[in-house]
Amino acid sequence: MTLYIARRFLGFLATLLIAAAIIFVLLDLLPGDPARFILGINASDASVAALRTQMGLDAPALSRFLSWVWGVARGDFGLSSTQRAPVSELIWERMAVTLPLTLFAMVVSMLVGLPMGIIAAMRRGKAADTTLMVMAQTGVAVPNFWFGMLLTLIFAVGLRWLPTGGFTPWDEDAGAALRAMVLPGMALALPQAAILARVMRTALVDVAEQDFIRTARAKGLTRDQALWRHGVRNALLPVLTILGLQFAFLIAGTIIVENVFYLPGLGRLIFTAISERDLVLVRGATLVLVVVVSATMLLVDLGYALVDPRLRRESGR
Amino acid sequence: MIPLLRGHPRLLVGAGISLLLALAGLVSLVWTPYPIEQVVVAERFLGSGPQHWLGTDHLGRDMLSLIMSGTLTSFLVAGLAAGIGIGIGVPMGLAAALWGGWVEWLVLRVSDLTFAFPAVIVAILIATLVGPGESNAIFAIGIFNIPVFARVARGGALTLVGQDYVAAARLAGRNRIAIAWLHLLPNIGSLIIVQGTIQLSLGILAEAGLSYIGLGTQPPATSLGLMLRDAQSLFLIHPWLSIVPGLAIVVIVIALNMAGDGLRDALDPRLRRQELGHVAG
Amino acid sequence: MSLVDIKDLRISFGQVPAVDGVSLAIDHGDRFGLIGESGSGKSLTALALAGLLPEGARVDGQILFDGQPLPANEAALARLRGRRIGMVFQEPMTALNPLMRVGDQIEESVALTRGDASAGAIVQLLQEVGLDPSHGRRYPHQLSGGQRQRVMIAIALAGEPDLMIADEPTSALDVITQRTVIDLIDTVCARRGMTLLFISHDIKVVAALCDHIAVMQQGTIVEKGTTEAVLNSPRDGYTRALLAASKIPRRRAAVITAGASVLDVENLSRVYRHGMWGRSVKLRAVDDVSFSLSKGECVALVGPSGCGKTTLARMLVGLDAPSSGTVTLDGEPVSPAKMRPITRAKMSLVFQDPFSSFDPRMTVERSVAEPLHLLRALSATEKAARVREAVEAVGLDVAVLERYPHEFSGGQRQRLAIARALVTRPSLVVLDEPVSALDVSIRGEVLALLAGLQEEYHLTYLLISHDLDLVAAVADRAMVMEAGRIVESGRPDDLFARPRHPMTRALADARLPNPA
Amino acid sequence: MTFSKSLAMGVAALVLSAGTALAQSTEIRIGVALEPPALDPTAGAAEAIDIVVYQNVFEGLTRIDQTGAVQPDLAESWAVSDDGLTYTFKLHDGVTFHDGSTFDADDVKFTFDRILADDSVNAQKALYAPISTVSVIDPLTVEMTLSRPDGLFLFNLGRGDAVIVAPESAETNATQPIGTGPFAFVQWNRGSRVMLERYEPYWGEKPALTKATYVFISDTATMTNALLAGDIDGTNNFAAEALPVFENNPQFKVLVGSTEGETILATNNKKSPFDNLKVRQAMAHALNRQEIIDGATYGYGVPIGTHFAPHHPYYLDLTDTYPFDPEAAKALLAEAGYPDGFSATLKLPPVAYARLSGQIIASEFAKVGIKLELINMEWAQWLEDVLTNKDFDLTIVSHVEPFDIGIYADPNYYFGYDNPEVQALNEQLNATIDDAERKTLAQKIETIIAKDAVNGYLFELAQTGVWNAKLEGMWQNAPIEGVVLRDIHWAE
Repeated sequence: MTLYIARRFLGFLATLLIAAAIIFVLLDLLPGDPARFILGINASDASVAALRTQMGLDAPALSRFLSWVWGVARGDFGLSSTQRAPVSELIWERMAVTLPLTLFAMVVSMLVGLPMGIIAAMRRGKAADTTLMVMAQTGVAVPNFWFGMLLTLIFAVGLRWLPTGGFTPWDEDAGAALRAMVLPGMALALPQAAILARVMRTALVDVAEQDFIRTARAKGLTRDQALWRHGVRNALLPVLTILGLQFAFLIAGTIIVENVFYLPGLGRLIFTAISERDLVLVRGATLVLVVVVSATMLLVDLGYALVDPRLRRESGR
Repeated sequence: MIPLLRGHPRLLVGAGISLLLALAGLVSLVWTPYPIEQVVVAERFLGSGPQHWLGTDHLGRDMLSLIMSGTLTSFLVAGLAAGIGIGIGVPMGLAAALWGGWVEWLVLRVSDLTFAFPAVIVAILIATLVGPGESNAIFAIGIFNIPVFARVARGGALTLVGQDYVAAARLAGRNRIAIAWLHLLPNIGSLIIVQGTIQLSLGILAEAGLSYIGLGTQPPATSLGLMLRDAQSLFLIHPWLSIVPGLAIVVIVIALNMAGDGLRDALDPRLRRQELGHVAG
Repeated sequence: MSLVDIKDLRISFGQVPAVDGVSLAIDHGDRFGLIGESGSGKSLTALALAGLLPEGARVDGQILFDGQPLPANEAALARLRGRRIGMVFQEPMTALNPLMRVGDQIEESVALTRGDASAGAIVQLLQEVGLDPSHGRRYPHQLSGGQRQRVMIAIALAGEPDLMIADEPTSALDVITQRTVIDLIDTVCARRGMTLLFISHDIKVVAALCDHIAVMQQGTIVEKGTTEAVLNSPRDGYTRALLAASKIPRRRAAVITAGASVLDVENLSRVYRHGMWGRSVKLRAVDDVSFSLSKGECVALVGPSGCGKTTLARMLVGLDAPSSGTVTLDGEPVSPAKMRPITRAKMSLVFQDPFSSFDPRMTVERSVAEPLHLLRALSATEKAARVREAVEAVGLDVAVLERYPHEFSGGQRQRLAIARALVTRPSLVVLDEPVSALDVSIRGEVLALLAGLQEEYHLTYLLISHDLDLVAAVADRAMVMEAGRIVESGRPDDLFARPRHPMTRALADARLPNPA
Repeated sequence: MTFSKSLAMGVAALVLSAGTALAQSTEIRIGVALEPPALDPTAGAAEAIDIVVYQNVFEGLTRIDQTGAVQPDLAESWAVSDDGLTYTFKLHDGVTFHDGSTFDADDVKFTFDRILADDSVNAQKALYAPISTVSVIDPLTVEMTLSRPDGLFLFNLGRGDAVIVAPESAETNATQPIGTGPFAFVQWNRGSRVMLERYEPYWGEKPALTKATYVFISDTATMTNALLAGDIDGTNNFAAEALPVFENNPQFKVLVGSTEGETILATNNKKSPFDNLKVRQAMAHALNRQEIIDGATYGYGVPIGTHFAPHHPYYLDLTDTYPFDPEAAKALLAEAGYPDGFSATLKLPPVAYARLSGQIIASEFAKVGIKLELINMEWAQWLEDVLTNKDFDLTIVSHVEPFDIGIYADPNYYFGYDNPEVQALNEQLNATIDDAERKTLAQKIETIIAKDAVNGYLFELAQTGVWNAKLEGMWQNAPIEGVVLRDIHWAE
C-alpha cells in the first residue's frame, strides 16, 4: 500500500511542478502591461515605466520564476500589484467561498444523484427507470447559468426565501453565508447530479450481471437485497473515479455561477485579475486552483485503493 | 448500419435529431433567411411572424438565421474540440496501454495535468493571449477532452492487450505501432464513438459557458451560448430571446446523449461478447 | 416421493426454446449427473430449479421441490434457496464478492439460514472444506482457484441444504485441484447424506461421482438411467458418440530422425521482482530449464496451473525475454529483441482460447495471412496461394476466407488457428492447451488433424497440457514441471506407470478411471 | 410584446405582494458593476475608485457639485492674484482625518508634492503640471504659484486625483483609505462589497445616511434580480436594455441624466486611408447616430457632432455638419479614390455600448462599401494596442474625463491629429480666465475638429440610475466620476 501511495504522491508533485512552470510561462507571454492598466489612458510613459520597475517586472524571467516557486513553497505568493495585498491573503479570502460552495455542490449532487442512479438500476426498464433517466438527461442538458437564473427568479425574487447572491463572510454571519450558498450550490449541483445518476445506474446494471450477485442470491437473498448488499459497493468503484473528475468540472463551473450570484469566489478573482494584468495574483490563484483539483484527484485515487483490496498489496498503476 | 438502427429506437431518435440540427447548421453556410450581420434596429424584438418565423433579437437580426448559424458554430466548436481530444488523447491512451512502465506514468501525469487546468481557466489564459473567439473556445475545450479520450482509449486497450490475437500479431513480427493501428484502434473504435457523442454534448455546453463569461464566440459571429448570454439581461422583458437558444441547446444535448446511449447499447453486446470470450460448457 | 420432480420443463428466450420438454426426478440422497455439451441447456435446467434464471426467460412446465411447487414470489423462493438448496458455480475467479473477506461471505450465508452467526460455525465450515481458519480473513483475490471453489462449497453447505447443485465446478481448475474438489464433494455429500445434482460436459468426472445420469442435447434429454446402464450399454446414438469421443485414439510412434535437433534450450530462467528496492521479493517463474527437441518429435510439457509452463512456452517462441539462459532454433538465437524474421517464421504458437485468438474486426483471410508479414520475399500471389493451401490443409473450404471469426464455432476457429500457424511453413509448433477449451466431441477431430499435419509436414510439436490422458495418447516424450523446474521426463506410459518424483505421482493419481 | 410585458408586470406584482422589506431608514446598499482595483484615487485612473471614495471618504481643496460648478471644500475661501499666477487658500479649521490626525497646510503641501514628484503614479499628473510652488504660510493658509494661467485650475483641484491625503496614511490608502470626508472606510470584502459608515466628528454638515455599502454585481440580469428582491436599494448606472422592468414599476424611480462621456468612433488619422479628409467625411455621412443610440443604449444618449458634453454651457450643436447620407458617403469615397470602398479593423473594448455600436456601425458602413472586421479585446490589451502602440484603424470608446477637448491639441495622442491652429487655440484657451472669451475659443475648436471629422462623434453617454422610489438626493447628471452620498436620504 505504501508503495502505491508513494508512487501516486510522487506523480502528484511532478504534476504540480510542471503546472507551475506552464502557468508562469503562459502568463509571461500575456500582452498588455499591468502598469499601463493601473495608470489608465492619460498617464505618461515615464510614470508607467516608474511603476514597472517598482513592481519588479523588468527582472529576467528565470530568476523571477525561481524566486516565485521558492516563495510559494514557503507560503508567500508575493504581493498583488493591483490590490497591494499579499496574494495568499486574497486567495484565502476567496477560497472561503469557492471551497465550501464546491463541497456543498458535491454533497448535494451525491445525495440527489446516487439514489436516483440506484433506484433507476433497481427498477431497470420500468417506469421509474425511464422517468429518472429522462430527468437526468435534461439535468445534464440545461446550462447551469440559465438554471441559476431560474432558481433566483423563483426563490429569491419571487419567494424571498434566499438572497439573490452576494456573500457575508463566515465569521460575520455564518447563517447568511450558508444561505448565500444554497442557490449557487444547487445551480452547480444539478448537472453533476445528473451525470452521477447515469454513471451509477450503468455501473450498477453492469455489476448486477456479475457472478457474485448470483452467488448472493443463491445464499438466499432476493434480487434487490443482493444488489443492495453486494452490488452497490462494487458499483461505487467506477463512480469514485467520476467523482474525482467532477470536482474539476465543479471548480470550473463555479467561475460561471460566481458571476450569476455575484459571489467573491476564486474563479472571478482570476478572471478580474487577468483583465487587470495582475500577473502575481493570477499566478498564485491559478496554482492554488490546480493544487486543489490535483489533490482531490490524488485523494480519489487513494480512496480507490482503500475501497478495492485488490489494489492494496500490489503496486497499483 | 441499418440493422444497427432498427433495433435501437433511442439511437434512431437521438441520431436523427442531432443530424437534422447539424444539417440546419450546415445550410446556414450557404443560405440563411436573412444575413446575420444585417442589423435593423428598427425591427428589433419582433415576435414570431410571417417574415421572421422566430422573431428578431435586440439588434433586429432574424432569430431563425441566428439559430441556424449559432447551431453550426456550437457544433463546429464542440466537434473540433472533440477532434483534438481524439487526435491527441487516443494515441496517448494506446501508448500507455501498449508500452506501460514510464510511458504510462507520463501519460497519466499529463492527463492529470490537463484535468487540473479547468477548461475555463485555460480559456481565460488563451483569451488574453490570443483574444477571445471560437478558436480559443475550441482549444480550451479540446485540451479538456484530451485526458477523457486518453482514459477511455487506455481502458479499452488494456482489456484487449491481454487478448491472444495481440500476442499472435507480435509473433507475426508486428511492432507496437502496427498492432495499435491494425488491432487495437478498430476494436476500441465503438468506445471512442460513444465517448465522442458525450464529449460533443459537453462541448456545446462548455461553449455556452465560455460565451456567458465573454470568452467564447465573438460578434458578429454567433453561437447558441452567445445568444443566450446577450438575452440573459432581457429575460424579464423579452423572455423569448433566451428561451429559443436555451431550448436549442437543451434539445441538441439531449439528442446527442440519446444517440450516445443508443450507440453504446447497439455496439456494446457485440463488443462485450468478443471482449470477454468464454470457455465452452 | 422424490426430492426434485421436473415435469415437461420448457425455457425460452423470445421465441427460441433453450430447454424443450425436460422431465426428470431426483430421489433423496441420490447422486444425479447431467451431461451435455455447451448450449445443451443443462445449466439452464439447474438454474430454473433454483429460481435463478436470467431476466427475460419464459418458463413453462412444473418443478416440484420435496412435493411442493416452487413458490412464485421472490422472497419465499429466496428463503427456499437459502435453506434447502446449496449451489456451486463454474468460474471461481468471479463467483465471490471481490471487496469482502471470504470469512464474512460465509458468515452472511450462515446468518441468513441459522440466525446465529457464531465464529465457531464458520471455522467448522472452513475445516470441513479443507481450508485453514486463517484463510477466512483473506480476500478472494488472495486465494487460488481451488481454494475459492472450496469457499463456494462452504457457503453452499452453510444452510445445511438438502440438495447440492454443482454446475461445472471443476472445469476451470487444473487436474490435481479438480480431483481434490471432486473428492471433497463426494465425502461431503456422503457425510451429510445430501442429494447431489452434478452438471458437467466431462463424462469421466460425472461417472466418478454419480449414480444416475441423464444426457442432454439441444435442450432435450436423449437418455436417462443408472451410470452403469448409460455408460456400458448406451441406447442413444448421441450418447455413444459422446462416449467414443472421450477416449482419445493413440497415435503411432513418430519416426524420429536422430541427431537433427530443432530446438535447444540451455539454463533458461525467468525471475519476477516485486516491491521497492530494498524489500523486493524474487519469484522464480522458470528456474534453470534445459532440454532439446528433435525433428518430427511430439513432446508434452505437463504440470499443475502456476508451474510456469506457459511462461516457458512464451519464452520459447520469443514473446517474452528470459532473465538468463538461451534458446536456439536450428542454430539461430530466439529472443523478442534480436531475432531475424526468417527465424521467427520457423516457429508458431496455437493458443488455448479459440474465441480470443482472432481479431473480431478482421476477416479470416487477413488474420491467417498476418504471419506472412515475416516473409517479405513472397509476392502477393504467392502469399494468397499459401493462405488457401493452409486453409485447405486443415480441412476447411476456401469460402471461409471472406467471413468474420464470430461466424464460426470453437472447433472451426481452432482449425483456422492451426492454419494460421502453418502458413509460414514452420518447423516447430508450440500448442498451448490446444483442445482443453473445446467440446469433447470435437477434440478427437482436432487431435487427428494435428497428428496428420505432423506427419505430412515433418513438424515438431511442443504440447502444453494438464490432461494426462491426452499426453499419454499423443506425446512421444513428456516433461513434468513443478514450480518452474523440470522435475522428470521420459515416455508418458513409463512416467505414469512408475512415477519417481512426487509431482508426477500426484498427477498420475489425479487421473480419473476411464469409463467402460 | 404583450407576453413579455405581462411577465414583467407579473414579477413586479410578485415583488409588491411579498411586501418590501422595511429598509433601515439611515442605511443604503448601492449596486455597482465594476469593483475598484484599489481605493486610492490619487494613484489610479479607474472610475470605479472615485465612485466609492470621491467626496465620501476623501475631499479636495474644492469640490464639483451636481451641476458641474466648482464649490469650496477643505479650502474655505481663496484669493487669486491679478495675473492669475498665485492662489492663496484659506483652510477650514478643526478638520480631522478619519484616523484622528489633524488636517492642516502641511497635508496640502505633501499631497501636491506627491502628485508632482518624478516617481509620482498620479494618473492626471499632466493636469497639475502648471503648479510650480506650493508653500505653507501658516497652518491654515497655503499659497500656490503657477508657471502659466490655467482656466481649469480650480476645477482640476476638485477632481478625485487631487484629494488631500495625510503623509501618515498615504501609503496604505489603496487598501485602508483615510480621508477627511463625511464617511469613514469600514471594510472591503474583495469581490463582494465595500462598507462605509458616517464619520461622526465630520467638520461639515452631517449626512443623513449612517451606513453605506457598495455591492459589486457585474451581471445585468443579476443586478435586475438584486433590485427586484430588495437586496440592493439602487444603482447609479444601470444597463439601458433592462430599464423597461423598472420604468413602469411604482417601487422604483429611474433617473436619466448625462455624463461627461463623449462616445466617439476614434479614427487613426496617421494611417491611410484615414489620413484622407474625404474618407473621414464619407465615414461621417455613413453614420446614422439615432440608429446607433437606439440599438446600443436603447435610446438613452444625446447625439453629438463634436467632442463636447451637450449639458456644458460651451456646447455647440454641430450634428448637422455631416448629416446621415449614404449616397454622399459613396460619392466622397469615389472621389477619394476608393470607388468600391475598403476594409479595416474595428477594435472594441469590453463594454456593452462599444460592442453593440460596433456591430451597428459595421452594418451601416457595409452599406457604403466599407467592410469592418470586429476585434473584441480586454481593457489591458486595448490600452496597449490602441493607447501605447497606436496599432489600430478604428475603435469605439467614451472619454469620461470632464472638459477634455485639450486632447485634440496633443499630436501624439492615440488618434494622431496634428493641427497647429487647434494647438494654438487650445494654448490660448488654457491661458484665459474670462468665461465669455473661453466660450468663443472652445467653440472655435469644436467647429474645426467637427469639420475635419477627426473622429466619428456618436453620442453623449447617458447615466441611467435605478433607485428605490423612497430614496432622494441622488445626482441626476454625472459631471464628475463618483456617487456622492452627502445628500442621499430616505423619504419618510
